Amino acid sequence: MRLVVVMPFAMLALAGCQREERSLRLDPPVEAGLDEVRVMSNGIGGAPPKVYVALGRPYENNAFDLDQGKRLYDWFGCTGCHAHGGGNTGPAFLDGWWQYGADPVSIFVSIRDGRTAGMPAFGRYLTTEQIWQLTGYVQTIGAYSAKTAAPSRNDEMQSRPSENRAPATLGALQPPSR
Amino acid sequence: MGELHRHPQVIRFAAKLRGLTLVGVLAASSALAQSDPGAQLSASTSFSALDEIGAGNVQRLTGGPVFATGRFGGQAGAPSAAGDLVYIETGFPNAIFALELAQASPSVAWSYAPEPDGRARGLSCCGRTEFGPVLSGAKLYANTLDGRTVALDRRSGNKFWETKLADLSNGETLASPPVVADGKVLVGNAGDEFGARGWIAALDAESGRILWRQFSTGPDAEIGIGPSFSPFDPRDRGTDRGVATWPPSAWQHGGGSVSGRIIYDPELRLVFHGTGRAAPWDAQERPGANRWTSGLFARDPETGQARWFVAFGARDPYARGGVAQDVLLDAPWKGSARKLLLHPDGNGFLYVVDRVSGEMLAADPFTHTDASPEPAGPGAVAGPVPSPDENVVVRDICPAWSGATGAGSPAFSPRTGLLYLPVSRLCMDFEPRHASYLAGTPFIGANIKVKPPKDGTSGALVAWDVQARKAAWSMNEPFPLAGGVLATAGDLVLYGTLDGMIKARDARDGKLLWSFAATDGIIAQPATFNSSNGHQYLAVMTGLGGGFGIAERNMLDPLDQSAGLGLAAALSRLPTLRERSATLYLFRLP
Amino acid sequence: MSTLDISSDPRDTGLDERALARRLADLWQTPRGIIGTLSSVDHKIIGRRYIVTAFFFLLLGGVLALAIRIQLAKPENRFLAPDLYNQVFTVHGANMMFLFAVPVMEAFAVYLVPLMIGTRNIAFPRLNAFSYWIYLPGGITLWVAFALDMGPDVGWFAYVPLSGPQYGAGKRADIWAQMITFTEVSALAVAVELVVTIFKQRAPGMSLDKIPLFVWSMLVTSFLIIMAMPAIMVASTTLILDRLVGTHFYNPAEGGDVLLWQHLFWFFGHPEVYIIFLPAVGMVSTIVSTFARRPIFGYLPLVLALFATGILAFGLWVHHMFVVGLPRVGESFFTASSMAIAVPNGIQIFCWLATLWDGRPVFKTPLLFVIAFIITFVIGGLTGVMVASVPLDTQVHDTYFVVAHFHYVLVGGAVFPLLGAVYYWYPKIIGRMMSERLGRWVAGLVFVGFNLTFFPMHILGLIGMPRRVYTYGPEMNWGSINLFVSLSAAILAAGFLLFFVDAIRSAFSGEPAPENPWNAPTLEWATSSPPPSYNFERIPVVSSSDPLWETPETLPVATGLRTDRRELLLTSLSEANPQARESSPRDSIWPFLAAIATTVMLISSIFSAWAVVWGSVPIAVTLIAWFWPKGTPEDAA
Amino acid sequence: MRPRLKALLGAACALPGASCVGWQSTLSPQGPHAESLLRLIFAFAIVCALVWILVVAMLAGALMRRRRISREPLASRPREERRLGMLVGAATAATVVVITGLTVLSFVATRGLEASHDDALKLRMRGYQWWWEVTYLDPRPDRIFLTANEIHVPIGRPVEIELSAADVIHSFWVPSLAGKKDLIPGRDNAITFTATRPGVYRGQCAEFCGLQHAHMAFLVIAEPPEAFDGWRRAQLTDASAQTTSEEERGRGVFTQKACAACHTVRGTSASGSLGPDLTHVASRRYIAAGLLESTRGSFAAWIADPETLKPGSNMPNVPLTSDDLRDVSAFMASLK
Repeated sequence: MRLVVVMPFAMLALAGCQREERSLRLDPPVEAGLDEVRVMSNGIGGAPPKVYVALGRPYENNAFDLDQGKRLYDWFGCTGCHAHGGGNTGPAFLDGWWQYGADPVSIFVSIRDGRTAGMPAFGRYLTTEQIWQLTGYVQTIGAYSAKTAAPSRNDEMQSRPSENRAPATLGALQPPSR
Repeated sequence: MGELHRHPQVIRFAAKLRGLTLVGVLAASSALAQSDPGAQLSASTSFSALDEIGAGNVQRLTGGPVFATGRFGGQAGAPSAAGDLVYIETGFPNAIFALELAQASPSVAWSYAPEPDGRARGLSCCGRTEFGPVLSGAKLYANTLDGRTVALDRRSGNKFWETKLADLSNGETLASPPVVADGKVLVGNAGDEFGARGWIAALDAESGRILWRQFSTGPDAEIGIGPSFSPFDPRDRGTDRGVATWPPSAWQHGGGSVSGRIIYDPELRLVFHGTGRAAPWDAQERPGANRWTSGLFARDPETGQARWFVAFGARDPYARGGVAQDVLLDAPWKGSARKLLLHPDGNGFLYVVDRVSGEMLAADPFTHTDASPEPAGPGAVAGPVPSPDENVVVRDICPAWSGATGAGSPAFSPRTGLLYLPVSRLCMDFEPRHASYLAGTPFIGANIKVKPPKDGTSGALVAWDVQARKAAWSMNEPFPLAGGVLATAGDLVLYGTLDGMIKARDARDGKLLWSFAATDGIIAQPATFNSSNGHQYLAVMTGLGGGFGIAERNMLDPLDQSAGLGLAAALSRLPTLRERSATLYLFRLP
Repeated sequence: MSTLDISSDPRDTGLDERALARRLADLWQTPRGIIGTLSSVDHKIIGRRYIVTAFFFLLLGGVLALAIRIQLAKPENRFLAPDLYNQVFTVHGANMMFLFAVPVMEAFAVYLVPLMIGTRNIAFPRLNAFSYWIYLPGGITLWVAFALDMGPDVGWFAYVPLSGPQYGAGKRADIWAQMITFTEVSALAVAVELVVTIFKQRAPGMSLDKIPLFVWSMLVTSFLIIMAMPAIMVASTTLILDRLVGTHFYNPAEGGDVLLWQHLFWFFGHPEVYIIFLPAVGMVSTIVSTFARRPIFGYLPLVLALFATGILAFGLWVHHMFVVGLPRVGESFFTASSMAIAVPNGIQIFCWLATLWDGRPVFKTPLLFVIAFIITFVIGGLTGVMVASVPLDTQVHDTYFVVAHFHYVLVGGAVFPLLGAVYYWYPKIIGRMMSERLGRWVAGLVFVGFNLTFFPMHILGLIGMPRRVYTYGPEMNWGSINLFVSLSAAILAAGFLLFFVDAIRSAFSGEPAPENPWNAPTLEWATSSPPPSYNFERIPVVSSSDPLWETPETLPVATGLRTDRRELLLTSLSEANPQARESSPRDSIWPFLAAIATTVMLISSIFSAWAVVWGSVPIAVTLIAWFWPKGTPEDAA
Repeated sequence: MRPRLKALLGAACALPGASCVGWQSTLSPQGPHAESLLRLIFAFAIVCALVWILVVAMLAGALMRRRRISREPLASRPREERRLGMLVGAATAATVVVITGLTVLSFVATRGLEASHDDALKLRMRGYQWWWEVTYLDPRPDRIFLTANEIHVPIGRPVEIELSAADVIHSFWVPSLAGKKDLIPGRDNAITFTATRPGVYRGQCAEFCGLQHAHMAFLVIAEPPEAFDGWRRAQLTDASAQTTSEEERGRGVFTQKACAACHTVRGTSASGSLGPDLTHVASRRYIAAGLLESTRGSFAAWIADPETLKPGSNMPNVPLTSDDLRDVSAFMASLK
């Protein structure tokens, strides 16, 4: 009978391991490896770095990294162009209809190298790990899937529902009606 | 009624009005007015002397869409007409079309595609983006968003010269049309949302050579402040105020761009231009008076040296800037004839300035506003202007950052003595946030939710009696008036709305005389001209965009109430676009 | 049930001792087997489980304390990384407060109060079982989370915004908040049971002035719990709402206030100290009286002091917030009230001293712990007076001075009496004596080790060492004192280790205990050691606050209770005159299952707010089954 | 007071290893606030020590005194009881008196600490995880400047510090100068103190603020007014010019790499404000909020691997070649 008590915790353990770990320092070779994305020639989509896959895609699944990403989003002025996901001069993320794809590699490349339609390149300003953290966070703004690990809201004026409240918009893969 | 003179570049009207004699109205510096008899519009007063279409016959107007540009960007520039050609410059990518009106449906005489740098699109923010084109002699001048000024042959579209002025990597763009003044082309930059220092530059009209460039922040030498500078407000005298009123180094990314229209007064040989908001919007990060942002300069067009400066609103804690469109007027003021400059500011005050001395004569609120004008103004509220603390939300501030007016030009009719102001009645919640400067990225520092007023009417057309210093009448509109207003000698006030209505009101009492539903929102000022067949045309460009139309254009998600700096949610009731191309509408009497 | 002969007289009046004992045993015995074990509603079995579990958590928390001491033993030590250190000290604090100190005190009460007031079981015995089954998973949650590197890292006080949605990444703070919910529910359940038990189930004749002091202290404590716990319940719930649902209780930008958290937390947090300390006062009073061989001096002042402390406990939470910049008038009020609480505590100390002065002390281990308690607790109380002064507190707040202070209060003031209580009641609970020789060693090692460990921390605080730092630089001159402290901690640890060894060893090989080994005066010693499942064959009748001294040979009893169903005697509130016979519920598995369902709901709600909705269905099912009439004689009442 | 205070200090120092000349110690006050607080601490400590000795003496007496006869536990002796009652009553009364005295003492001390100063030096300190941003306020905005983790104050002049928090709650504490005060998001606090003697006093965040709570220190450097004015003038200037080609290259690295995104060095294009202002970083004694002394070696070590030295710090490990690292540390060390 005790087993019944222990089982949920054991299952929780399996789910919990990855999502809570806090890696505060990446070894330089790992970080260098994380930069090696193989992008399709049109700049959209591609294969993530081998290291990233080997690590278990931490930047999409780890709550701490997602939170770090959220802080970077604020610190580096992302809100200036994309607001809190609703967009401004830059496109909206909330609707989930993304010009350059919503896979992590595309987002990573968009942040690192910029896009010709106005997105500046941030590769100069951020380390590879920071770009990955930002990538993971930006992905959560979109409506593609609800995650078990989600960043939460900021202690600031709220302009939209928090990311941890499941997909923002339904029918995410349809372009906005207008 | 009036007679249009080609030279000198002055139009004079005389009118008797309620026992009051207007000495005259001066319309300066309009490339259209000064250079071409076919263009009967004064850029300074937005008043057309044409009167074929009038209050009595406006209901009979017929017409509709005649030319789709195929460009999706917001269309803020009005068409210009000269001879039998009508010129249009679209929003980004700033294509220029010359249309022949001779046939039933216009045909393209020539077009010019500047192929601007796509990065500029990310830098187009917040304010008005209007490009021109501007006609002067045989040339047509235009700015492109990516920072170039080009001079084309008006007839053939061949390029004479092209000069790169703005540095995109600093966030600078060009978002307003050039102005031709005395053989020079004057260009101001945009980009204070990116921390770009404002500047105004003069190019040689023939060669495109840069003659001078003066900044809005920094040491006197870079601002053009020298011995000839004498501001009326004693606090603005002294050396290097553009440095001393900022924390160390903050002026280097202090904004104050010259993104409004520049006006040239050939009689006084002065150039007037507003300076934009200080950067960042979070006022706590820039303690001090932040000269010379959010104000108005008068400069000598020869050297760019400043003559005087007036500040609008102290500290500008809510980022309303000072680049709204001015109107030049020669009128009696308190009994004596004066050369006036009317500046309806984004903060909701109408400033009356003596444009010779820079003395602020009056500051009157023309709509609901929480702002206080710069304490130097007569009757102004003195006292400290609190700047909100970082991370503290200040609620229900009116007007919103987008300004009580300023997105479109006002019009002044000498026949009525009224100034027609396109007004936005939006308010906002504002939370200053720490902003870190990264060249070429937004330097705003605020969370903003914009909201319509309680009664839901976000806009208004206010007819302001300049002499009586109060509104003669005011008509509420469901949406902010983002496009300019045109007043004509036919006693009409014409304007387009964000939801695509073209409206004509009686200039005297505001009664709606005629309206037409276009298939797209309008942010451009209507234009009117006589075509070669001698008939008066009314021309309107549709194409929703700019600050108010950004939600539609960029497909923003109003679920995020801060999208589009708050405007997306505030204007979420705007009808969705039916037409995705900026289109020219033409109307005439049958 | 079937073994009972129902046809015969159901009353116990006519039965002889032997037949009565057999009938009662059949009636009250916990069934065998795993289901029976999980179904038990016997307050003694549950109390014992509670005590063992709480001491197990003490052991775990102690290990963390040692880890902290190893990390701090030398400057710039790298034994614990900062992230782990923060989890360690948070889990240490939360564990000791929520999983050890409060439950262990309630556990003793669950075991002892029904015995001390002469009744057969606690009121609401199934709720009692539920409270244990909800307490255990709460503790397991915390420790499993800690083992998964998911332990809370925000301090046991979990101040927002650090624990709030923006800075408390992941589920760590949610684990903390939900662990609070578990312990809240369990503590509130026990508090309610105790209040009702004490008010309504006292032996005939046990009027208010004859209630044993431990029972009085538990009554006051229970009221404190009932009044303080809602504050933390509101706090932890609002925190979870902020974190999970997106409310803005603590978001200043949307009109929330981070200080609201501190007010709510300390409105609970300060009475919490007294929730831990007041039972210890009761234990000390009991032990002092027994070993001084005279009734406690100043029974009435002691009871009044308990009440005064309980009331004042709610008037001084702000002294935890003297440096947050509150209005001066408010601070002055809380200074005065914090100082004032020294008066009832002083009265208690003086009464115990007077009892010892006038009595004939027998120096057994429990009394040694009481002596250690008085010496150390007075230091803690006096440093408490120091930190009650606003200006003084601005220098020592959040430094090791405060660490020293509250360990003196909590360990000196509660754990020492608790250890004494274990030595004192062990024979009653287990039926065997603990070793007197080892007991003296334990008392000595713990006393010396404790003082050597914690007294120097006062100095550390005064020379500038803040709390909750995972390391410090060699240039700070704190190294040698910290090393001394860490070495002393080893002595303290040795003392506790010896205690655990003694407790476990004695359970198997201790000398069998007689009914009343200490010649103590209270009713729990009037039955066998350990007591039978029905506690007393016949309900005792008392006429004194020290009944076993008053009538050592022949305790009068009341008869007339039925023997075909579990029956208790209800008495009046003040005079304890018999009022009614009341049935007491039978064993049931449903409290256990309800606790499991509640646990699943609470844990899942950390991950999704919808779990509250869906998780309440199984809870409702188990509760319905729990309360469904079973047609037993107990249902007839 | 002073000689007795010294003696007590001596007594405290006799404890194993205790150092009383610490630069972050309530026991070595360097200003009137801290001095009056120390007097208060000693007053309380003495009273409390006396009370404790009394209680323990009574306890010892109670336990060890000779007893006359053994007797039954319930033997009634009203006279004894009455005597004990009077004793307990007297002790309680004494407690009330002592407590009242201490309360009054505390109130008096509180009042003494409150005084408004018009000529105070005004600063603003903003707590970040995990460093301190210091703003020297001035009515003239161009005389406002930022520094980090180190404040200079003139001796003899009151210093008024506005306290605010950028993220979580922190607490400002310089034990040698004054008691502590929390920095709370959404609230404005202030603290005033005066330093009377020149010296370097250490302060530290005293409210748990996350991973690197332990490494969130700052220095208060009290110096004569002339020296302070000189320092202030120096801080207002832009960063000094680089003299060697190594420093020159280092500036290039600093402004081109990620450094410039978060840090400002006035006089260069680096204008980020997410991390401390580094315009005069080499003039500060420590870097990384009291973690390392600011030598060129420390700069190199810190830039090379901040996450090992201060795990969780928001300063990332920026990949740099060893040449770049050498140059940029030379540049940092040149920012006097």
